[in-house]
Amino acid sequence: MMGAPATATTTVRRRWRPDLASLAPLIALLLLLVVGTLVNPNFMSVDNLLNVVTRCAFIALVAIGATFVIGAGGLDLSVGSMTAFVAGVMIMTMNAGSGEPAIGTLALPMLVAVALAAGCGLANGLITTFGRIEPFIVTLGTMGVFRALITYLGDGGTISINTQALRDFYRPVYFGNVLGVPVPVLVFVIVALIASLLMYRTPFGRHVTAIGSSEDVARYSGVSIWRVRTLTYVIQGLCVGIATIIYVPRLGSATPTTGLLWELQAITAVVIGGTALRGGSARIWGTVLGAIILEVIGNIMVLSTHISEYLIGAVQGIIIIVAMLAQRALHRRQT
Amino acid sequence: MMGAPATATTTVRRRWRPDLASLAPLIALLLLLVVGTLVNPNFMSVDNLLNVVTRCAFIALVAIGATFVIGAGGLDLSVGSMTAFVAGVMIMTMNAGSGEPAIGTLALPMLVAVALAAGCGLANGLITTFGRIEPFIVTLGTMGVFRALITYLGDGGTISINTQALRDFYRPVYFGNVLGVPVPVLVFVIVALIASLLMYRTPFGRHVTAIGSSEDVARYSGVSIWRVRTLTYVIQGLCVGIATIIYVPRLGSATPTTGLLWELQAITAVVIGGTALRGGSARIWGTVLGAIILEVIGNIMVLSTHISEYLIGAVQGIIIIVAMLAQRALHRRQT
Amino acid sequence: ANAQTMAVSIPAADHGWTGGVVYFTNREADALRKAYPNLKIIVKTSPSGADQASAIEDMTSTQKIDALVVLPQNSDELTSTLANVKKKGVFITVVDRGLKDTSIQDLYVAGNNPELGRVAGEYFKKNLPSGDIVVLRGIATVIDDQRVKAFQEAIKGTKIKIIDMQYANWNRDDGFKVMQDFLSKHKKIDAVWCQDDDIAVGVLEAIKQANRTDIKFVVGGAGMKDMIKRVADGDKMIPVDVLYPPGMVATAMNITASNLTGKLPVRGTYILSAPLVTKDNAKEYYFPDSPF
Amino acid sequence: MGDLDSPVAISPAATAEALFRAEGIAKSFGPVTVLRDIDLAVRAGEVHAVLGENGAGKSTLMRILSGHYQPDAGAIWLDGKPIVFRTPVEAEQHGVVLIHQEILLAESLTVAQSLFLGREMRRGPFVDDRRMRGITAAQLDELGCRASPDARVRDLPIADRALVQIARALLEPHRVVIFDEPTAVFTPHEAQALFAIIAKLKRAGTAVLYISHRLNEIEQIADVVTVLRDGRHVATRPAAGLSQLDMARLMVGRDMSTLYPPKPPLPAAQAPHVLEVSDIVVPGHVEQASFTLRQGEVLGFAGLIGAGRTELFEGLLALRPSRVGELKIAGKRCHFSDARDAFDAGLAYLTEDRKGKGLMLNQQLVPNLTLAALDDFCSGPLIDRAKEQQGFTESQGRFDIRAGRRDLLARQLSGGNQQKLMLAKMLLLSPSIVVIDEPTRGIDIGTKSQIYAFIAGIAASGKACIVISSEMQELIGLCHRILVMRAGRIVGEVSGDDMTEDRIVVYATGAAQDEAVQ
Ligand SMILES: Nc1ncnc2c1ncn2[C@@H]1O[C@H](COP(=O)(O)OP(=O)(O)OP(=O)(O)O)[C@@H](O)[C@H]1O
Ligand SMILES: Nc1ncnc2c1ncn2[C@@H]1O[C@H](COP(=O)(O)OP(=O)(O)OP(=O)(O)O)[C@@H](O)[C@H]1O
Ligand SMILES: [Mg+2]
Ligand SMILES: [Mg+2]
Repeated sequence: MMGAPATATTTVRRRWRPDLASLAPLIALLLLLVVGTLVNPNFMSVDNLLNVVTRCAFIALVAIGATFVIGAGGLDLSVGSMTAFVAGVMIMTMNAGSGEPAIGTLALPMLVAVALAAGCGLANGLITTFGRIEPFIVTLGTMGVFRALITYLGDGGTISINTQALRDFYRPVYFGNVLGVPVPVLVFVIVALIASLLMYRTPFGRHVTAIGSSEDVARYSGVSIWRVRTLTYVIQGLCVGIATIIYVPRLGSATPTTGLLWELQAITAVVIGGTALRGGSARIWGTVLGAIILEVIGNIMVLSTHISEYLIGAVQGIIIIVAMLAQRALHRRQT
Repeated sequence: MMGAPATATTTVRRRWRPDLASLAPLIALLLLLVVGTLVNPNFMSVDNLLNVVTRCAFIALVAIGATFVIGAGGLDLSVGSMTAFVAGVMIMTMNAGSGEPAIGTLALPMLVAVALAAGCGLANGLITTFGRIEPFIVTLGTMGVFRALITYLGDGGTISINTQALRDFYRPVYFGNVLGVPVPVLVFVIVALIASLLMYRTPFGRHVTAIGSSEDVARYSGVSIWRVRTLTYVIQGLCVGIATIIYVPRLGSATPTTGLLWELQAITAVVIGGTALRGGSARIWGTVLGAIILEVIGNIMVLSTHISEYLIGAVQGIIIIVAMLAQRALHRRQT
Repeated sequence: ANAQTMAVSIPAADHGWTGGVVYFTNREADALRKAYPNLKIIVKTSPSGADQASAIEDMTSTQKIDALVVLPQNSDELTSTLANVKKKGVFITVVDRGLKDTSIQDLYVAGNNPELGRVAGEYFKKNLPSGDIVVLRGIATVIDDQRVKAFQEAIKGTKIKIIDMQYANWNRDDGFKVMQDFLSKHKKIDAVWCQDDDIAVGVLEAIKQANRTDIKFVVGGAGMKDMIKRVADGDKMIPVDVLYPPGMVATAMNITASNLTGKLPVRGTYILSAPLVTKDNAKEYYFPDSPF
Repeated sequence: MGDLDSPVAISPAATAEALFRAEGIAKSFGPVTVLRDIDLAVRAGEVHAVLGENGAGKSTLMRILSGHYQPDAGAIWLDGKPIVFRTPVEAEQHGVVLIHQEILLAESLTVAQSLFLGREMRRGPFVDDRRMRGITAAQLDELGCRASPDARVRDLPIADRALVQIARALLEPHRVVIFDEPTAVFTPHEAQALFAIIAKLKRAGTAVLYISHRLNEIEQIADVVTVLRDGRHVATRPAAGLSQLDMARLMVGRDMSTLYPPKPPLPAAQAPHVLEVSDIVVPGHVEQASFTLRQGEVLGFAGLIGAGRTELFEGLLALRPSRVGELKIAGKRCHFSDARDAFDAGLAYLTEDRKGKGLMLNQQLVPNLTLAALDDFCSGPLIDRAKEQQGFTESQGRFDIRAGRRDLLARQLSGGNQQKLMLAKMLLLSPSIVVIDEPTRGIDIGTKSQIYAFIAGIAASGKACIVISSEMQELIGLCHRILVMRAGRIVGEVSGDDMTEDRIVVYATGAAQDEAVQ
């Protein structure tokens, strides 16, 4: 209908340029792998690498949820305590069951874990959206609440799976593998796949980054802010629930220290993965890489032989900063 | 072309409405004072109240610095570890001196503390601005570094002031008072006064909130972003230095757990005080009130008799959320 | 008889052992309230040294306290605070972590951290003629430091070599993680000393996963019921445990209460030993109801 | 008018005495060339207008002249001496200042603080707030702006923000002042105040570069006109003797007949009401407004800044707190609790604040376009990306959105193209009632007539349209009926022959009849 729609520009198919920002964490990871190999030849052994990726499953799962929350401009500090609380309740449900362990024995506790975690997330979401309080404060508050509840439930001590049979039955959920791929790895890859489908291919995912980049614009475009924001917290809860399900079989117990500082690690994984803390972008796979990077750094620290155990924290801190500087530098060079 | 630009309207300035948000933390504090009195009549005793405001001095001081950093859109997670590190070095300097304690014996360590803390802040600032990395990552890194350094310096143990004479000589800096006002209270009030002068009455303060609100606008307006931002971290360092000077005489030692989670408390104080985490506003007095609020909540927890030890964290978390909800509700009613 | 008040200040339940401390404190408080109707008992937990100093200030400034039982987060940090309380004439019982200035404490119930390290070291000395061992430390604190130093002292001059040492923060998850990495790093480990039973839980799980047979035994510490049970059951991997009972706080409260009510005037120092729990004596130390 | 088509340089003498001159300026962003070989010279005391279609490169050129961008080629002279501005601050130090097309203010600062940001007045080490506030008040008075110096920028309406931005630039005397579409958000009232100021600048010997899509303004104030097309210099002419139609022809490169399409036939008096609003109250902004809209009608809303037109409709769509007495759409009672409810009922509202409420500036064009109507681009639960791309191609053609590349961010579009993108985004909802707030803000004259035709088309197809505009000619040319608001009330209605600027101004200002007609 309109005069001369600049045909020239539309016909020139734009070259597909890889999103360099999303490659950055990959580059950082590769650098770390090189460093690891230099530090200790055992680093590259299959066993060690499998240990590391299996271990990072919890933080990866929690951080995938955090990517939704942070992408929408929110924050959730309660995830670590939530894990502990959910793990405690899950084990208690398990212990309440009786008889020979069977799939059914596990199904209910697992369901309870996921539902409870989703409920905790819902609470975070509703308080944040309807109370209009900074999510920092809300989730700091619920962090205290969840942590206190697990301490209370366990009388300040440990809540453990009470029969060895049940423990052995549940064990493969952390220690087992499918065609050589450890179960936790399988789980977080599947969750990341679903999450990226949700984030990049559904209206909901669009709305998440929309409210993260401008709440006003989203509101004027008919996006229901409270619904989307609350859902991000529910998704965070679901991810915590799944993380808990694969956490419990590892040591068979929940303690007041379970999940301590996971919130910090999850946020770090998200940020290393390239998602901005101020919201508006969300990189699911970057987050997964971020979680792996964190775990690899920890692993390198233990495998290295020359660092005083007192200074490990310092070296770890410096490596994180240097890795970020390096990926920033590479990134700037290429654009 | 058009007649008479209605001259009448040009002189009628729109009403300027006072900033109710700044009253909100005060309201929350008053509510808490009522709760405290109900919980335990001794709460309102002069001794108890003096204890509480004296104690909140550390977090108040650190949080005043954090108000600058957050106001400019930054974040500093390293303050707690920085306190530990600075306290350790300060005590070692003190112990290195010899002879009868005199004013001079303290002057050098104090100077060292302030200079070292400012230097740590400078490092945070320069890495953030020149490295262009999220401050979350930078200060998470330096948090690990400072914490490791204090562990290293103390060989994993405690660094204590080594003579009783020195301890006694230094004691009044925390336990003393001037005309009935405890020294720490005096210090944080003076620092808050200076900070609010700096924030509200100097071009620098203007620039802090300007870059927090929009870095681009500030840049176009000729504000040197890196200089202002780096300075906010230096100010944060100075505040940590001063907090350390009054912290050391209280417990007389520095340990690897000194200042643990202070960053979280400082940020919480800032947010409760009404400064938005995304930057662009800065309420020094709100922050001070926020720090007092946090300490009062802790105090009420200790004075209350009916709460299970295990649930204190939960009650504390709920109180923070409810206090925020209450001040938000009051605030909305009035506008 | 006039009512008296005893305040108890202990660390918050932030890991297994402190959880046990809180449990035993509450249990003892209930028992004492029954035994001495005129005795008022206040229990407060604190998450850090500074908080503990604050809590003690708060308790003593808002009410009259006759006795204070305190298990310090860090004794150095509490010295001046307790000196102040002492000036008010309060009877002070310090548990586990003694003050440098011993004139402040009326009663000291010592758990003796170096002893825990020494006893473990002696066991290694006796049962491992030579070999490579790894050590998993707790959280960087004085307690941890004392234990490790004493352990090193005890194995001095033997052919036992500590080939690696890392912090595992007195918790299971870190124990598991660090041990997994130790196993990747060292092809041969003869034994593990991990100072704490929580860490031991993680260590055992990591060894089980790796199917390694070179590790002859793991020695923890503290006396967690699960571990005591394994010792009693004759588990090869956990031949012994070094007791460091969180219940020591109950002992201290009990003696202090007797003292207050005039039944048993006592001052001085009680040193609880850190006995080695073996298959033979494990039954004595097994409390299935404890959360720890 | 054949001579109009060849670029004719101003005489050499004129170039020699130019105060500020640019030669051979070129600029590309990646593969997209935005400016090629542009020459421009402006003399002291001259108002030099720069015209061109949306995306022609006007703003880019001005940013180069004021140190925001560095040119790829070419040079700049000030006072006959070559000069390079590495930053905007450097340009300002040399007396060259740009007032941006987009509002660039820190939202959390107050008006006075914004005016003096980066050049605060001091007394000793402290800022001298009282003095700055006084100067701010005086400066705003001169511009006819009623905002308080202590008000936060975030609480100001767009027009006031634009005025604050101008006030900031004019705080210190400059040698060259560049206005990039300053009047886009103004009513004639503010515009006149601005022209008075420009006249004053002229008298003081300041060189003024002026960009606008309102050609009547150019006629009124410009001395010289330069036209750009697709990043090329097309012509430079003395303004005298250049009619609006001439200018339009130079810009678009073809003949422009009329701006306004014929009005669609007046809806019959018995045409059904599609929208009935009674007693809507938006606290602080609108008191008890009621109005109706018929099928096939184009209804205008006029008023001064702050009259509450925007707030009225934001309140109606529950975008801000409001109480609606009764709301009927197509005769059915409705209640909206958010914008989505309104969209579902067939009512769409296009905001006036494209930067704050219209577009996600840091996201790409396609997600921006489809945000409101995302469900239409799904197959099953998933977004169909091919469909989205196709939708974009269609909208791009329909609204002539000129983007060099598809993967640009919204903020990299020219101002007018951003406006078109926003229009396209809301019309993807296929609403039956469209409310457009400032529909042609920053739109070039060619596209403007297309948008007008569009609005007329909406009405003719049995839908209905409400237009809020500060350009009275636009309302008069387009609407069947105009409601005038003042201070939160609907104070008058004009239609038919009554629709004149004078009548509207009388209602809008509340001025006495004789005063307005003089
Ligand atoms: N940073 C950028 N990256 C890529 N392209 C850009 C960038 N900035 C501007 N452009 C492109 O340059 C062209 C010219 O833009 P400019 O803003 O100068 O137009 P304009 O003449 O001011 O238009 P309008 O009248 O709509 O304001 C547009 O096509 C725009 O998309
Ligand atoms: N009484 C008042 N006190 C303070 N501010 C007011 C008052 N009345 C109006 N305002 C300001 O005016 C703004 C409303 O003006 P706005 O320009 O959005 O209305 P409008 O009629 O849509 O005008 P336009 O569309 O021309 O901008 C409000 O956002 C508010 O900040
Ligand atoms: Mg433009
Ligand atoms: Mg408007």
